[in-house]
Amino acid sequence: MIAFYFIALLTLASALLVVLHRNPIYSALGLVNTLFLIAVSFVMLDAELIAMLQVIVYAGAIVILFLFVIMLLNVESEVRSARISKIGTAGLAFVLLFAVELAVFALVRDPSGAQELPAGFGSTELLAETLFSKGMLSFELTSLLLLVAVVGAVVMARRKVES
Amino acid sequence: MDLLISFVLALVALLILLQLTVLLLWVERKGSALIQDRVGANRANLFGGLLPFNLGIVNTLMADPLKLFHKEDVIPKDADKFLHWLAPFIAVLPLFVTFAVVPFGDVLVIGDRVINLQAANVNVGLLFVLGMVSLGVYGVVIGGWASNSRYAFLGGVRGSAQMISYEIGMGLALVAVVLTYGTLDLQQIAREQGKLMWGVIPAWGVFYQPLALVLFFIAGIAESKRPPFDLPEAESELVAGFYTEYSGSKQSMFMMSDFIEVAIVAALVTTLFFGGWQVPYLQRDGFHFPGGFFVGVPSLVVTILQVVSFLVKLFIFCWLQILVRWTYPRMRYDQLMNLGWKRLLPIGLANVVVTAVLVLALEGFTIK
Amino acid sequence: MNPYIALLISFALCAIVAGIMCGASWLLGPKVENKAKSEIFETGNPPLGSIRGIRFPVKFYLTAILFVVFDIEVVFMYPWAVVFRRLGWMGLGEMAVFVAVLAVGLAYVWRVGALEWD
Amino acid sequence: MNVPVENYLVLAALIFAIGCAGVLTRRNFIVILMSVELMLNAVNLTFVALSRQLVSMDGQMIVFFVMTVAAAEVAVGLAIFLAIYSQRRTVNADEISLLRW
Repeated sequence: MIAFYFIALLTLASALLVVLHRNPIYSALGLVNTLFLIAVSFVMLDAELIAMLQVIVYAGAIVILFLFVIMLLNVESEVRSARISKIGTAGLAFVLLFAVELAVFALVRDPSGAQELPAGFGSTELLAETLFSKGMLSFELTSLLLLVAVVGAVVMARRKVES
Repeated sequence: MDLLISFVLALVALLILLQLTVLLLWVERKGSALIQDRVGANRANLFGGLLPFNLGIVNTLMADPLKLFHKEDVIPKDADKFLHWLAPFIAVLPLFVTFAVVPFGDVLVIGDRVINLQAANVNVGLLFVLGMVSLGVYGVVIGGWASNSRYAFLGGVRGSAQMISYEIGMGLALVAVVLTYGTLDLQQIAREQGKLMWGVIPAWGVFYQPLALVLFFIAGIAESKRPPFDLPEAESELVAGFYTEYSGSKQSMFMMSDFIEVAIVAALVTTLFFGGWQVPYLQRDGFHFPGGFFVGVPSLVVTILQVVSFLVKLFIFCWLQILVRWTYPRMRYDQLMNLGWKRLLPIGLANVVVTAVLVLALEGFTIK
Repeated sequence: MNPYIALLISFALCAIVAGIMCGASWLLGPKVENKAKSEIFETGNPPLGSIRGIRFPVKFYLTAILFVVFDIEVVFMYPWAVVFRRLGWMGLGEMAVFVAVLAVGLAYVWRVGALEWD
Repeated sequence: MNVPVENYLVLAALIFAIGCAGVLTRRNFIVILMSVELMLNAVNLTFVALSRQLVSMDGQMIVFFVMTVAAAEVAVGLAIFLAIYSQRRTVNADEISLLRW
């Protein structure tokens, strides 16, 4: 329980770093840290495979992509303007309300007794069998999504080369 | 008690790794001297060379780190101080931890307590290794960016693009290995290799997956940024690449991360393709030679033999990488990228598909 | 015992050792301020100044995109590889379709020359 | 180590709110995309937490797909951003108003 609060606090702190730091490189590092700590939470929730994939895919690939773009453009730190647009203010208020509501909802709800986990829950085998039976269609569609992403990204990025 | 045991195991894994890297530093110098017909490092000695024999190895092991640790830590004035500190730390930490999931022996039996000789018996160990290796890119990227130097920046960009390109080849080679053994647990994979093929040949991964071994070895060398793939730190072009602006112990961390990667590649090659800690024909109670000969060996001796076998194999593959380093000239960047994307990736994919079809076809006929 | 606790111990130990080793120079080494020393090293020429603002070719970004996509492909292969004996030919077929679609992507990228470096 | 599932849900809600706030207040396009990643991950966390609560692997399976979608989104999003940047020279999302009339 103490471990959970410790990790939760660290996660929130690094999430705040992402949003608050002016230098995008630090934001990216905060993001890596957040994702890594969420992976730790996954381990505590008996989802070891998902946790490792989280590290490989997010920390090892997606954030690297962010870092590449930051370095590719090599932009200066953003000059922070105090002005937040009206939509932004309204949105922020809404977000706060939403967070409070979710939190209250999650806490007030009767804690139904945690069910006994069957042996092997969260194991690679079980997950893979679910993924390749129930999730078959989504799995194939995923490949199409990735194909579209590759083609789209290459087309967009190469347009820059020619111009 | 359990905590104490896992602490000791973690310490042992870390010490194996550290000793090996420092030893490799010396072996690399002596090895290059051997290949280039020189004498090599022979100056560091105890008692001013009064002893009749050369203590060079011991002292090179001590002298190098001690010298580097006593150098001044220089941070360039325009550098981002925090990131400059973070980069060597983040380059080395995931690599240190990787060794925790590598099994260096079967089990140690003390009284009625059976200890698994592996710092952390994670059952998705192989993915853990991949994840940690992929985190290694951050050290390069951040180190290159934080120094605020052109050479470092170029080296960092080159290095990260190279590392991510070869990670895919590495991943595909490992998928084929997982297909063969059907598990991600490294200890389990090592145990599987204790079986025999046709009662004679040890069932090591190299006999099932020779192509995956080659792919993995190439990708591993490229991943560790050593020659012939050392473009990120090519001396003649980029001074020292992403760690140009580092000195003292922080620079030695980057140097060390190279050697740790060598050790990790060797450890994985050993574990996945050459039986890990397996000694041919040695079971837990003794040698079972083909033809029914049996030589009983006490359990403690078996464990020691296995650990020694692991270390010997580990060292052989480290040495092989050093040989490769001093044999091949550096590649051009386009050749490097071509090899990664146009050779390793398609061959790796084909290997996975062929393996899957073969396994299904053969096992379908023999077992069911 | 939970292996992840062992992993955590390992992590902590390694972090401490790595931290000490990184900080060794700062603790043990001399600290002599010197204007020339704190300049960046550009093979002896006066440094050209900050690198902020330097940009590099979009090629590297394309590589990173391709890496992300194919990394995901490899990641999907791991769970399949663990259970593919139980899934049998059906699972192989599923994976074959998946790989084939992505191979089209690879072929496209190859055709348009995004893999060419010069 | 039996942490009630509610705690994870609250944690996820907070991360989601932080990400949402980032999207609304930051100007830098790259940071906005990062905040979107935070939100997606918060959702992943709820999926995994509830998957354990309900003893069903479906939640974990969906996380797979969320990861893929996140990767595709980032790849295309950043490519679009690069194309815009080459013409507008800005990372400020407020100044990018191609679709606004």
